[in-house]
Amino acid sequence: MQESTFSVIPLLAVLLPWASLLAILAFPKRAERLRLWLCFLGSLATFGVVLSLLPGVLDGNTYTIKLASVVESLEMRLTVDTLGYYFALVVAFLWMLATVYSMSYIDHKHNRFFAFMAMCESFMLGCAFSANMFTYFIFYEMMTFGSYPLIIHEETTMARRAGYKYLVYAIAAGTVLFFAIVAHYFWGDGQLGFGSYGVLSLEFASRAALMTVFFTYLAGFGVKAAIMPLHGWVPDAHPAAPSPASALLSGVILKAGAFGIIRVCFNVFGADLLRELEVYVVMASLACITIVVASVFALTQDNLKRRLAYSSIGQVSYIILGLAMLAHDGALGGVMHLAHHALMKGCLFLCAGVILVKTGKKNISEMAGIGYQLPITMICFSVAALAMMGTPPSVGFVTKWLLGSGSLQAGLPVYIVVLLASALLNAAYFLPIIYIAFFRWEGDEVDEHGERHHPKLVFGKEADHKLVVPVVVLAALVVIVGIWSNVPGFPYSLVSKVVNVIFP
Amino acid sequence: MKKVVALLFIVALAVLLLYVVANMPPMGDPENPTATHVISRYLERAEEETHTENVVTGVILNYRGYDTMGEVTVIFCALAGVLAVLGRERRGVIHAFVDRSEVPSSVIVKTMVRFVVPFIILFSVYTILHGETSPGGGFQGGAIIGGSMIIFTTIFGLYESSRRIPLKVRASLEGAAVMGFFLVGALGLLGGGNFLTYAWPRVARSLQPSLVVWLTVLVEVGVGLGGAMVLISILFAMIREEEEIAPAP
Amino acid sequence: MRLLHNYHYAAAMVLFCVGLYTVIVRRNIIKKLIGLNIMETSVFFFFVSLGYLDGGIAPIHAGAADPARMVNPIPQALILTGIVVAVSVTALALSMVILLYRQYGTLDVDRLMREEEPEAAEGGKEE
Amino acid sequence: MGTALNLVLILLLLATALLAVNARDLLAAVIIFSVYSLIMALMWQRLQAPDLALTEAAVGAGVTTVLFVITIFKTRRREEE
Amino acid sequence: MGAWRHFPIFMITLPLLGAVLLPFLGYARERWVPYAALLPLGTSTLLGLLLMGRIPADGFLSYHLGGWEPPFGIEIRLDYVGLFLMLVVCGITFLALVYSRRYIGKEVSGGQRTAYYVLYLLLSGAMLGFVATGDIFNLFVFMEILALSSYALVAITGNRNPVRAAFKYILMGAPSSIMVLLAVGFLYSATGTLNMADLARRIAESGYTEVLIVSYILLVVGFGVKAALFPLHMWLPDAHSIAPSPISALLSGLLVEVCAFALVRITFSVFTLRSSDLVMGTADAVGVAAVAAVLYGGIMAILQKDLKMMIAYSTVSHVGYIFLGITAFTAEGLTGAMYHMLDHGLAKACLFLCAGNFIYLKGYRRIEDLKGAWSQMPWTCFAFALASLSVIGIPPTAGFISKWYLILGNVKGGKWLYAVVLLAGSILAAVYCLRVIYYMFFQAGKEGAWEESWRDAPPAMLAPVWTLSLATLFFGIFSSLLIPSLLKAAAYLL
Repeated sequence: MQESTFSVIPLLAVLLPWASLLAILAFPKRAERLRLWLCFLGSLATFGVVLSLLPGVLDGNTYTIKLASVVESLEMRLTVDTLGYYFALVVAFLWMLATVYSMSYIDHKHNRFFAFMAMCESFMLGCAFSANMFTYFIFYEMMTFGSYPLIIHEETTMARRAGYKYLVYAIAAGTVLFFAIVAHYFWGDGQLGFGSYGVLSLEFASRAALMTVFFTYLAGFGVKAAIMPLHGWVPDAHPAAPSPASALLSGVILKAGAFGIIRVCFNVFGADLLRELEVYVVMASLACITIVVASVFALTQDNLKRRLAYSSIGQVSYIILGLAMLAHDGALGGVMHLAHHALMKGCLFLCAGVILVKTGKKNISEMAGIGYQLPITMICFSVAALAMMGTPPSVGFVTKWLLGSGSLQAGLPVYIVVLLASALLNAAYFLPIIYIAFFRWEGDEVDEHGERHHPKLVFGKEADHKLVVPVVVLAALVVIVGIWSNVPGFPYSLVSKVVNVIFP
Repeated sequence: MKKVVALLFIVALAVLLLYVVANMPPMGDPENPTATHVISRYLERAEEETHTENVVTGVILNYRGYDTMGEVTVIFCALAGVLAVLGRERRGVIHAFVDRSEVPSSVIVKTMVRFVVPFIILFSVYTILHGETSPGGGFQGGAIIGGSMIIFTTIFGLYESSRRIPLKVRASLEGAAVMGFFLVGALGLLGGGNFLTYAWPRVARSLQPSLVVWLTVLVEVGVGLGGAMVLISILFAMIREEEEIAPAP
Repeated sequence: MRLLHNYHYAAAMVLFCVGLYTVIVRRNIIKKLIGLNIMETSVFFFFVSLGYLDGGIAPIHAGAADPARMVNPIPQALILTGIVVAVSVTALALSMVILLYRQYGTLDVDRLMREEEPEAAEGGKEE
Repeated sequence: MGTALNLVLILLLLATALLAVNARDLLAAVIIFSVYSLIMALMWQRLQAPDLALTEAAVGAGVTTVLFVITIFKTRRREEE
Repeated sequence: MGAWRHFPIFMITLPLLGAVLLPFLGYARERWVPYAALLPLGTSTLLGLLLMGRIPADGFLSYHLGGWEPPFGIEIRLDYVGLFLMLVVCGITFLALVYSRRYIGKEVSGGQRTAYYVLYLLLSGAMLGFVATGDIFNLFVFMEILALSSYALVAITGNRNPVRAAFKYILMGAPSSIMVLLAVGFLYSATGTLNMADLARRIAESGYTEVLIVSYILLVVGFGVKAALFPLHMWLPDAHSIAPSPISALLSGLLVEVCAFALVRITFSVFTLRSSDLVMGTADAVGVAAVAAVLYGGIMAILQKDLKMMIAYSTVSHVGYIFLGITAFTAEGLTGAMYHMLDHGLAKACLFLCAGNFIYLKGYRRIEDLKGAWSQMPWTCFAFALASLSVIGIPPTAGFISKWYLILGNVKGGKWLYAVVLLAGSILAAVYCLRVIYYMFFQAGKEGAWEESWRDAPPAMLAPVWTLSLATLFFGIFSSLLIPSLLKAAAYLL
């Protein structure tokens, strides 16, 4: 990579969330509201700090700071490059919204939830800014364990079981990943850093060795990224966790796995080496299977959050599929989908949270007529759901378009079939929700003449603003980003820089 | 079953060890590694370097004095362990804990023991002090003192013998062996040498021989007294009976 | 035949094995300790034989003793330490035996290890 | 002559060791063990190690035996079935 | 040629001297004994720290006791690795001693308390001497002090189970000591010397191959028992779980490692790699045993119901880690083993002391009893969690760093299978540690198990626990303080 300037800002961004942790510890229990606002300020400040790097990153600068070194080639280092910055921006933004949302949503054990929220944000930013696989792994593992308390926050039996499952998957994955890193270190000539065109090559190691490294990485990150045989924890964890946590799980934490795979593909192996090793075939087939099968599973779910979780499994595989195309547009679409999906799925989960808070309903079949009770929420939900299907003008459409174009570039139109199938299935499981919410209502409203009426459309009495505002912001962004994707700071402006380098 | 396995294992071990023995240097051969490598220095120069005619004593106290320091620490440790496990009579309440019954034995035996024990002790003092020139030394002398106290205790009982060597004396002398080594070691440091240096570099050469002799005697006496007291204390601790938890055989 | 020449060593090894066998197989803990002592003395015996020199004399400079004929003093010095260590271990082990017998009323190692909970009756068990 | 005596002593050592290990009476076993120690002391004297012979006689045959005897008096004399 | 040359001998003798003097204080002022016992250990720690910069990573300090040059006299031969371990020993013994005052005050009856501190100091001093010595017979002598004091300390309460466990320990420990002595005899017969450096030279020239091989095997078995290497570990779970908690911490966190270190010295400094074909076969066997230890210890730990028993079995597993690092025969592997000695010492000591806190306050030993412990004893529980993370090997704790090097070392040595076993071991560790953490933090306690008042252990017990657990974190984050030198020292040893 090009020479980078020393800067404390990455470290500052990673450390700022801890400030809200300190605030929680420092202020007495009585100042509950003050503490919550301080937490929000903390995440806002973090977002601000991340944002402050934007002009520099757009100019192509990278910033770096060394934390500690184990031995010369093995060090903890934070570096802001374009790709990492892109991920960090998504993280910080979504986290800020989730924090606002949680201030109203979380009703017990605030301290624990917010403390671990802040910790996880810090670790996620650490992941985004990691300069090498070693640092990435360390932050990744800490994030894994830090997110456990978020999942089991409700402490119901279901939550505990989900948490247990999560831990089992995460620990096994961590171990595999650890092995991958050791193998990488060993065969990569002691280099764990990220290079613009990859660092491994067949000069140092045999084909089989590199394949081993790649597949252990894929298996290790694949658990978080919920590639199909490894997805088991996802559908349990999402419904069990509180909604802001589910939004983060789906929007960001799953992406940490996907981001790891992106790093592995772009910066460790490099496109040429992947093409040479022919591993992309496996990646693509796994991704296709996941996309289709997960959508089918989603159809069968009645629990809203569970359906959304299965949808997430499928959607994250879009990223993998995009990478596996090894073509400019495919990669562009895949990586951009990381942010797109975060916006859409974040919005959907937060909507599910609002529904849960206001009506206590979890299952789709109970939601008849809910669109009249919660119009704003459900409109936002519909916007995001339509985007998921790929309706223009929305981010979902951008992704699908780019992926389709990528598959043509790669010369494999079969992917288009998969994409279309997925879009249809998405429609099949999202449209019924919208339909039920707006066009079916239960017989409660039967008047004295025996006629059924619409429930009244009630605006302005929805829910706490802290719940509604993030939902609306996300829904708006789903459209805005879809239309003006090239605004500085929006995905296209950042991702295209990276992809243009790799696929000129 | 377990026995058979153990037996097989032991037989295998024995065969292995005997095989090794068959491949060892022949015993008593002056060409052995043991007889050729380091040893001549000890045999030829021990007398002038350590001022002990008995080379073994020279090796124990001087060349390998650090080992012997470890050795006396081991036995001190054993005493601490025995006392930790079995407990010890406490100061002031000694009589309550000690079995006062006299062992019935004839006057002849008693008189004999009364008569013999001082001589045994005298012999042990000789053994201690002449460790440099003849077989024996601190620990052997200490063990002999211990043995004499055993005889005394078997005849006169614990009460009598613990009156002869009261707790106060034992307690203050038990560490004597280790302390002797530490004292000599520290003095060696003060004298400008390393730990446990007997011939202090800071002292005139002409004085060194007598210095070494005196220090050796100091250590010998320490080891003798300390060893004796430790053995006696262990003995007393094991004999001591606490009636309320006596076994029901 | 080296083995026959080294019969001291061989005897020490046999004694070592006898001791080890006793420690492993005998169930009585005092027997085990006797076995332990046999093991120890056998190793001491081995050491002393190592230092022996054909036609040697004790390493004491008495009169006009010839240093070249003296046996090796090092093993002797080591073994002196060894003996003290052995008696220390024995003393500590025996004191524990006394305590164990007070508490479990048995010297049989199998019964000792079989007894389960500390809440079980204090004092002796019927044999 | 010397070898013969050594051999006899070694045979005695082995015999006493086996006897000590196999005696049903623990007290007898301990006494036989003390005999074993004494023979060992003799052996060492013959191997020109007088210091050790003295020590073994005093410690091995003396102190150790006494410790064993005390223990046996405090516990039981016969092996259990 | 400054005064610092004498520091090692002071580090060793001060605790021993303290042990001898302590009974006098015990008769005069028993209350002061716990404080006085801190003095020699604190001084030793200080001296060790002062010495740290003086010994280069690829050199050693040779100290001739009594002024006799090495093959004739006894030598203290302290290299970087040895000093590192001595400091670990000093630090952990000091902290566990701080912890002891309250704990022992409750568990051990009055008359035995002084004896406890005497034995404790003897154990600490012996470990220090054991690590530092450069003479193989001296190694045996210090091992005996070590062994005797640990036997007695296990039995110190004089209750039924502790004495039985201690006796079991003796029955395995004493024959193993004799085996070591026999091995020393064989080595001496083949080389005519006892000094380790001299032995290395003479072994390389010696023609008595069979004698050398058997003596190596005997040494491995002898130290293997003390280090509780897999088939020889039977004494460990009982002794470590039943001993008073600070002693468990010492035995599990240090004693086992110190004995493993003796094997490191013997393998690399005595039977140097020049004669490696002698030892390779045995080393392979040790590797297999270590694999078995990792898996067996981990599985047994999962099956335990008693908290301390679980931690003890975890030690069996982690001894396997250390030995896998040693048998990798690479600098990275050895570095991993040494660093694992540090982090395992810290983490295990911390876990045992935490378990001690539960026993001290509530008498709870079973894992099930710890349900909901978090609500009443948060400090203890958090320290426990942190140390567990290090046991599992999760970044950024020290456990991660050591595991990294252990695996890397095995990979570099071409032993992929062992690397996989190490990973499997950490999965097992995750299972048994997280179970306890789960009970502590996320399960409701039984009715009446935890009284309403918020009462954690007293500060004098929490301070050592927290120091230890934070140290695992510290050495995980700032591993660069030690790792480069350790790598260099390991390369030098090889």
